Amino acid sequence: MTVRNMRWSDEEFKKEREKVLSLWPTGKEVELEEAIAYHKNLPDHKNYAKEVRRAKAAGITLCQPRGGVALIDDHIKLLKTLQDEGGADLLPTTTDTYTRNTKFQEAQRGIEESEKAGRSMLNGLPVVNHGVKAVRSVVEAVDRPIMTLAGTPYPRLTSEITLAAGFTGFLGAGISYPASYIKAMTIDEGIRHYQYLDRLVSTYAENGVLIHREQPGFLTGTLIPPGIGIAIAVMEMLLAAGQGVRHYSVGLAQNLDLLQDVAALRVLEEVCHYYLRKFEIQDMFISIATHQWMQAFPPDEARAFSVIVMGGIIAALAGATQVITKTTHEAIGIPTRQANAEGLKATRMAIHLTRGRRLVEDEEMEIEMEMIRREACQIVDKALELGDGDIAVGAVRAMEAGTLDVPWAPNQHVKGAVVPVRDAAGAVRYLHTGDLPFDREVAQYNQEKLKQREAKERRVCDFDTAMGDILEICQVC
Amino acid sequence: MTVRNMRWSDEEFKKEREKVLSLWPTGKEVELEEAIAYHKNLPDHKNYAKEVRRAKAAGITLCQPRGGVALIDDHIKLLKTLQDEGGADLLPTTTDTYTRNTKFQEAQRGIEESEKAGRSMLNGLPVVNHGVKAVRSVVEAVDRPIMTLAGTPYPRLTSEITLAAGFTGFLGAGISYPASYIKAMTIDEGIRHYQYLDRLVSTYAENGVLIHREQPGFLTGTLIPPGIGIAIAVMEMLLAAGQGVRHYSVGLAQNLDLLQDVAALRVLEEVCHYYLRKFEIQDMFISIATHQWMQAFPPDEARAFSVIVMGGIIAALAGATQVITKTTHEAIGIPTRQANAEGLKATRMAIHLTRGRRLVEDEEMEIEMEMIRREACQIVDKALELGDGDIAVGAVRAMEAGTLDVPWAPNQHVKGAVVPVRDAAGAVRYLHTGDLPFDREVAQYNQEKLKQREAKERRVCDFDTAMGDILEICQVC
Amino acid sequence: MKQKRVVMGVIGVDAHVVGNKLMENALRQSGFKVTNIGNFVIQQDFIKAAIETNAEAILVGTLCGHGELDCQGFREACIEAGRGDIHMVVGGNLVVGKQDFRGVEERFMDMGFNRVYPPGVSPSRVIEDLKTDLGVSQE
Amino acid sequence: MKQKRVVMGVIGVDAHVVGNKLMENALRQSGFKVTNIGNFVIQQDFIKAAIETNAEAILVGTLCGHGELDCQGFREACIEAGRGDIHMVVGGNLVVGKQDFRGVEERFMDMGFNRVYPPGVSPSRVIEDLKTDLGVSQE
Ligand code: B12
Ligand code: B12
Repeated sequence: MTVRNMRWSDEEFKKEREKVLSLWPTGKEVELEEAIAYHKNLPDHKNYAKEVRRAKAAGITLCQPRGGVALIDDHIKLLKTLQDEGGADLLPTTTDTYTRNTKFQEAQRGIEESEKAGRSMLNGLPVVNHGVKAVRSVVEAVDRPIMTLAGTPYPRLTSEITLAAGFTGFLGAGISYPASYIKAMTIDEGIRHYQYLDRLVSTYAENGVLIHREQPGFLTGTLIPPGIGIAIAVMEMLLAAGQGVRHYSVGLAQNLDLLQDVAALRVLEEVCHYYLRKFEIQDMFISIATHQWMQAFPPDEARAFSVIVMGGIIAALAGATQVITKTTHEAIGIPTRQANAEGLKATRMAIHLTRGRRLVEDEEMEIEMEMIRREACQIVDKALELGDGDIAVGAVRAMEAGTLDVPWAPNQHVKGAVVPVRDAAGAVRYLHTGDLPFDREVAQYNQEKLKQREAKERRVCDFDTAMGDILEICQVC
Repeated sequence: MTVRNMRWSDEEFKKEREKVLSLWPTGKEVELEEAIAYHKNLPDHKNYAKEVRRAKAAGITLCQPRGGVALIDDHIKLLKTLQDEGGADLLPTTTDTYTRNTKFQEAQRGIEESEKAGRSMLNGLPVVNHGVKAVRSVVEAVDRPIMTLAGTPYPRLTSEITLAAGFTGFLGAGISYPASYIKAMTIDEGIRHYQYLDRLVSTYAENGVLIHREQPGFLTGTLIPPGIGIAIAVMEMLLAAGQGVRHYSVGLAQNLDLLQDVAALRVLEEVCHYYLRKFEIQDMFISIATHQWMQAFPPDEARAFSVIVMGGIIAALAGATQVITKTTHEAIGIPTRQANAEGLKATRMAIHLTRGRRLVEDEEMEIEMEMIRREACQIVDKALELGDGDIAVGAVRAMEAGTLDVPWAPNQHVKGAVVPVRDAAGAVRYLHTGDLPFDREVAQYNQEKLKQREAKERRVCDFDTAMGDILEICQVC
Repeated sequence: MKQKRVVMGVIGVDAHVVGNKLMENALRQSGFKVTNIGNFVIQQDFIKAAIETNAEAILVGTLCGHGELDCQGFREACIEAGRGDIHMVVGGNLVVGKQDFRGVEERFMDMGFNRVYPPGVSPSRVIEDLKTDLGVSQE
Repeated sequence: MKQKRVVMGVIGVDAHVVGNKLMENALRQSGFKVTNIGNFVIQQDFIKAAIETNAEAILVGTLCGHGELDCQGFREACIEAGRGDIHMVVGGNLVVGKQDFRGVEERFMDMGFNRVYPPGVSPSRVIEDLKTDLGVSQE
């Protein structure tokens, strides 16, 4: 294991960059200086970081859809619809899964087949294959900042291309994505790949260009207990900070329990600042993002709207700065641009309807917050201990040891001993805590909560219960 | 003025009944004894009162759509869709506006034109024209209790027909409906018409048949301040009790401010019980109904879904026993049965997603509740004073004096001096309190709230502001 | 401009007053002389008011869905009353249910209306058209 | 019943594991002998596993939308490997976007699949069909 939470030297970075830019011919299009100049000419309202910072100061919740299709022209149409009809505050560019796995040959075939079929055969925009110039035409065509949603453990060339093109945000991080999006990559390697990206973003910053980095706290999206989500967010924030990143958002997927979701988002912010203080990182901007339900959606569109609207309400009641929206097509497939815009409209309306009100912190929420805080800190502290104070080392060792774990992950380096299940009130708890380093109080609280459910339902909570909980929302009513 | 809050004698009632049943030929079909026998054979799950009582005991929120079309067969199809696809807990039968205004000739023409056109030309089911037997075929065709939604100051023949047919619920009351649904009827007459209906329900009860009565607290549906809504609910409850009714729900329309809406529903229940105690009425069952947004809807369906889902969430967070649902077609016209079912599905899902959680009563809500309580009690007490302790007399005199008032009412006997407007947080306040009998504390609180909005928006709140607030939700985003 | 006189109201047994008040307000502010006969009025009330005030247009609101029934024969009644020439406008939620508006418009045009508006039309659009139709010069 | 052997997995660079685990669970409980080769597998992995375990069916999961590309030539590859007869089933979110399922089914049938399922199909339906198709007597 070689990874350390230390800023890469210029030399090291330069050497790596050469390799990265030669992974596919379009890498040659990347010219850092030209890109920096281009960014400097972009108006403020096309800069992700500035828009997020403004919203956070104003206490506003911004709506941020997902979306990407195979061909540039269609992708522009999509983003314009999201902007003009949906009222998106921020725009996405989701890449396809071939690109995410550096299968650029297949992506090329996807482009060709899409042209032939007259419809997108790819689940995102293959930005690398299209290259800097083509991607920049997307930036030119719209009037909002754009973020790359690359859901990949291989972000390097993708980030080079999209940042050079004028995108000003990049979603992803070195623990979450290797854990949730691939089978065989080590966490070590994943962290290194994201160190590269963060180092690149920091290089832009050194040159006066602010790029927003976003952490994808949803992981596998499948009943992630907030303690785990927050712990990973903190680690990834520290890793980004380690490369010099200073504009960051951390996120969590909603579990659709009003109280726990709001509690978790509040603790998320708090705990991030706690560790920033601890590591004496002073100039880091942090904002909070909440992802609408990331798990199996109801196929019925009316019910799906409920899930989406509830997601907007949770975001607003928590005071989150960003909400990432879903659509009523979620259960079936990549949404049409109209469906995507509808998800946005419903969410924006929901935020309007909450009228700036926040959920009150009563005793129940305080207890919940305290328990989430403990869980998160215990996981992070254990990782720091295992890494002798280095969070990069610590994250890798913690994952090996299972003191850090991600439920339902495809990655074979993730232990997967943790099994989440809901309690009687709907909050996400642990059927099995695996090797998570929880103290007695946390463990007891969890046990109590499970017992309450068992008492209420008059049956034991077992693996079938956990499976059932995964299907709850898509099968309800 | 002749009306008094006293139970009609058998004789008086009988005399009136004869007149009522001869208003239209189908009146002859009504046979009380046969009807009572029929009701006694209905299973419990087809009795509105029993279903509501069960839900209230279990802390469940029932979904209750609206709906009615011109022809019996189509109406049955509608109700089956609401039941089977929408999952309605309770079923509606909305009558058309000709029936509501005793224009049975026109209703007949509506039936004929609907048959000719192959689509409903009426905005509801003309139950009187169809008669007892035809309406009973609706009861037979479905598996849920049915309520008449007659939105009328003339409920008498409609109630005779629908109750004889086997409906087990009736929405409407003697102050709300004359105030909001007609231009020229006196409140006096309106109360008398509903005394008739309540007396009829009480007659069924004496014969062992429980009919659920529901009060339509939404009034004109247009930014009704909760104090006014609750005051009228209390008065109408006392009027119903006066005729012997003992199974009642009271309702309010949502104003789409989470805090005030929940506060209002809680105060509604409280204040009802306060006056029941005051008048020593001991055996009255009261449940709380909340009506999803009754005002101008967004024409955009995604936004309309937001309004609907928020409505379900408010209902659940308040712990209401019934929520009356809307549809995404609201802004345009009577919904198709599919759209109607979708409104139900979205609402049910929303209730599921709130998972039984209730909104916390913090200090802000306590203050809000206290102010609503005062407003409502001051209006009711003034009416009692004006009526020398008789709420029927008092209601009429209060409406004349303007100490009871309904904003945006078509009725010329309603003063209409009250103008509602929102405050900075979104709660409904008074631009003008007209002649409402509020004490200094209430008036000052209101003034303060308006000043906060003026300060926030840096402009005075005037009539244009009030008009703008009416259009807020339909024009948002 | 010379003030144009119009009569407006909501036809039939239709209790919706808000749009009517809004529209009246807007018309007055745009310089029209408005006779608003309010809700619960029948064709004859409109025609009587139009004759009495010598109005150039009748603006019929209909929200509850019965417009298609309530407006039948309206133009013929105007003709009979000697005001067959009067400009007739209808707006609101004209028919029962969500229907293709072009079909709705056609049906009301066939009944003799000169302008037919879909649900939620903005007062300013109605007023602009009215000015054009009545020959009010727009400065 | 004599246990039938099947091979299952998620084709392509597709990270969705939940449906795969659920389906595996259900198949085992219904008495199948399952070789689950998991995620991130290519056609050759399926075929190799089928030959090694002498399986009677290959169950291909594909969720991320690239099924249409990833499954091209699958039947031909089976034929080449000498297992052209094998029963082939595919399920998941087969294509990109919400499409009319009949068209999707046809395209996958044309590729040589024997059963094609729409998104969110219940394991029990898949299992029943599988029993019929493999000739498992249902008691
Ligand atoms: C959770 C989730 C994720 C998680 C996955 C976590 C994990 N480790 O599994 C994360 C967040 C990582 C993720 C990532 C992505 N996802 Co995803 N994801 C989902 C989601 C919300 C739920 C999937 C799920 O777990 N369902 C629960 C299980 C039990 O159901 P199931 O998988 O559908 O399986 C059932 C049936 O389909 C069937 N079945 C499954 N396999 C098989 C096999 C056979 C042989 C048979 C017969 C039946 C069968 O049986 C199961 C039981 O009913 C779905 C949408 C949805 N369903 O709501 C999108 C969805 C599958 N994802 C999608 C996409 C595109 C992606 C991404 C590419 C990102 C993007 N562009 O948006 C990445 C892909 C990364 C990669 N390399 O694959 C799309 C696919 C689009 C399409 N086909 O048009 C979907 C449909 C969302 C959407 N509408 O856009 N995703
Ligand atoms: C509030 C309301 C009520 C209140 C009315 C209170 C009051 N005193 O005004 C109450 C609760 C009493 C009520 C009752 C009923 N209502 Co109502 N109501 C509404 C609602 C929600 C809002 C209306 C409103 O105030 N809008 C705000 C104003 C500013 O807009 P507007 O009225 O649309 O007017 C605008 C334009 O249409 C136009 N316009 C209006 N008049 C005119 C006239 C002319 C000449 C022109 C050119 C333009 C024009 O200008 C205005 C500004 O944009 C609408 C649905 C909606 N829009 O969301 C239903 C709606 C109008 N109601 C409807 C119905 C059917 C009823 C009932 C029959 C009950 C039922 N069956 O459901 C009863 C009718 C009772 C009766 N006798 O009429 C239906 C009509 C259905 C249809 N046409 O297919 C609607 C559309 C709801 C629905 N989708 O079912 N209702």
